[in-house]
Amino acid sequence: MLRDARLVARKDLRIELVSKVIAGQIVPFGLIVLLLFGLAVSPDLAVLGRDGRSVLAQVAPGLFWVAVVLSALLAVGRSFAVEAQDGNLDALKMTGLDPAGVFLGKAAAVAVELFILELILGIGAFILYGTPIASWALLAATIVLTTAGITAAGTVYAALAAGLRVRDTLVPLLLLPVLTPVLLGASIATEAALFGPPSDGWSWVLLLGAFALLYVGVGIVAFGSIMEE
Amino acid sequence: MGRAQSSSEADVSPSASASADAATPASRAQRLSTSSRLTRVLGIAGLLLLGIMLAFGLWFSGPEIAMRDSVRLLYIHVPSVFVAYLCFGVTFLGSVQYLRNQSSFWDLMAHAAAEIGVLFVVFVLVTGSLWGKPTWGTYWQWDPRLTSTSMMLLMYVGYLALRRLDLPGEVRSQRAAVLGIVSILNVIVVHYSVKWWRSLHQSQTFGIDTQMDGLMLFSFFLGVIAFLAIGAWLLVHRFRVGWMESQLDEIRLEHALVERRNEGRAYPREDDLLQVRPGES
Amino acid sequence: MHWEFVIPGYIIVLGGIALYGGLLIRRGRRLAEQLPPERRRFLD
Amino acid sequence: MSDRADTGVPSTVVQLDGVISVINGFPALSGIDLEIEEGEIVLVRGPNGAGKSTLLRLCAGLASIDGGSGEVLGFDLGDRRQRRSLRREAGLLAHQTFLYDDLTVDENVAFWAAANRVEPDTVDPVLDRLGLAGRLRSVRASSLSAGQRRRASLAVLVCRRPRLWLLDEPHAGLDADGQRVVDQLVRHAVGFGATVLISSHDVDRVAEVADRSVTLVGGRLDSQASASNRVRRAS
Repeated sequence: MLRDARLVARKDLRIELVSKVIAGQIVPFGLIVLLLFGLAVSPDLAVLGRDGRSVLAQVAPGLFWVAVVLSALLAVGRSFAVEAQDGNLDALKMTGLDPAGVFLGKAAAVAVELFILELILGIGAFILYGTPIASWALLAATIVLTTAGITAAGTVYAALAAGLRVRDTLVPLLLLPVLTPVLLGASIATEAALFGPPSDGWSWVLLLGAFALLYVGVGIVAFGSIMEE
Repeated sequence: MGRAQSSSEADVSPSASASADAATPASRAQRLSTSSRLTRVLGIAGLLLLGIMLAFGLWFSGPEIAMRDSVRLLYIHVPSVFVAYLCFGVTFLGSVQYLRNQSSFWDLMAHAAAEIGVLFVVFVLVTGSLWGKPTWGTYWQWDPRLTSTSMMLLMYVGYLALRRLDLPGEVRSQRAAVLGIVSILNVIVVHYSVKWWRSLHQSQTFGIDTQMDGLMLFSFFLGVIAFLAIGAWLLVHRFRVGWMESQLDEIRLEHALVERRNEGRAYPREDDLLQVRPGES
Repeated sequence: MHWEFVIPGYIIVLGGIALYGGLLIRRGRRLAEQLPPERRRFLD
Repeated sequence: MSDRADTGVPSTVVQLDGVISVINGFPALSGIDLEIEEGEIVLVRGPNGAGKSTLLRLCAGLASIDGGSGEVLGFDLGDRRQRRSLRREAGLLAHQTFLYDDLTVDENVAFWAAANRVEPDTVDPVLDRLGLAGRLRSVRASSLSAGQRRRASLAVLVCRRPRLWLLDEPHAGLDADGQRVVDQLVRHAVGFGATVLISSHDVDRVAEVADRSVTLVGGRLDSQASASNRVRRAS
């Protein structure tokens, strides 16, 4: 399973390195979303409020994660668009690859891409919204587990819509409501990581971890019956 | 298909077998719809119960002390919640059964239940926010139940969207079954996370000390029974509609098959280069 | 008090059920007409 | 399989009885009875849309079976699990070439070889044999010609050494040299005990390699044209 996962992940990352769709299109998209949020909320709110933080900085965690989720939609879509070309989905079915391995591999490749995207968007949010950072450990844990949750759930739902003509519109409808707990947990934990106290965030990190675990499990168990028919 | 057909007969209308040979005009008319003796009894019972429930809920029972007359909304709100959850439960069960033995009976049942469930969740949300306006002063509160219920609605709207797609039947049923199972997990996770979220943000709870007297409780009870009867009636009919659609698909396929087999006669055999044996078989 | 919320609520819910049920029955009748009698065996 | 081969009695590789296969509501196969024995090379003929590609996909375990019964390589087509196992043992050369456009020939072949658990050192000779040596190997799939894509796809198929070869128009898009290579590979494969099913419009060409031909019309076998229609092996 892990061998297959490594094989698929390496293949997907190699494709990304060559085609640069994530780097060249999806990362800029995320940055545009961040900018637009700032504009829509009004940049004037960047002035400091009573408690020493600007309104923009206060809403920054939520806006950041919404931008990440929107970009992630595109990233998982891309991950399956690659398989849709030239009948590769059929070819994958004809190999001896373990479906669970294919799931883990594709999810891992998307996760790596999302980490890079989050790094860039994070720097963007830091500059645009002017946020402090209180706890690096909490921030790192939040980012890792949130990314795992988003990619695992995203890969499951993108697989459900794989090979359909309406794929691009169906995945957001199916996936976004599901990501509610992730968005909540990530926003609150990030807020705690930025403004403190970190103790408020750790319990949400647990939720993020549980969600990621749940969807990794769902993917491993169900990927076969989703993809094979 | 054959297996599922027989099970659907057994499960849906066990009591209606007596009317099999009746060829009276009345039974002929009733055979042209989705109703049967079972659903007729169920439907009349549901309507009667609903009538009694309306009389008690809107007339005989009095206003509640804190909520005043808006308590009457709860007599239809809570039963709708029951029906919706039961329906999604049926969808879950049907999905599991489909994955286990490819039963198209359960596949159709899961679909039917999800549609009824969505209808009743809409009722839950409408009555919930109509109740919220006089109680909280606003139609929409970021109340955990309201928030997670609306997410649940969206999830099952997505499920129905997947079901509506024009896909090879087996693929669609398979994927819908996986989604039907996963959706229940989502409902649970979303529900608890939203609840936790609100409990952290503000300590204020929206529960109100209710003091329901006997008549109120009775109206409430009637509402639950009536809605369950009506929900079951809708479910059976929706299932039969889906079942007839699948039957029509089968007939269409049979026609297509005949047409397909006749294709050969329509085309001249120009590429028979190797050998042709004349004569009809 | 609050009848202005109660009445619309009941109308929407009961009306919704009636509307959906009505459409369902109509859809069922149409389908039943297209289906040959031996295919409608679930009613027997 | 080796047990059965040792007895010397040809065993049945493909056994279809009244198979119906529905693709998007259309009965692409409308009742096929077909029996193919181990080591046979069978040509599938028929006009466009007769169901040739679907027949090959069915034998590969990719198309659903919606009527009748079928067994391929001993796997029951009606059973999901067995159909999955069949996919691993059959090899399909389809109109689609199963290549990732952004990867080079080398990377594509290496990925599919690893995915099919093929020893990496068996890949090079095959690529040489199919004329994909040298500079071509580091060219991205998107800039290959149709014929070169076909060769790359064929290379993956050859590496897999499937027991059942399903070739959908294998000669289409190939130059004379490529077509000759295909014919040689087919004979070679049969020499190793494989069974081959070829669909083609190039009847003259395939008739040279094929043991017999069957004709598909309207999603089933045309009994008049294909009843035990044995063609003498030209080699």
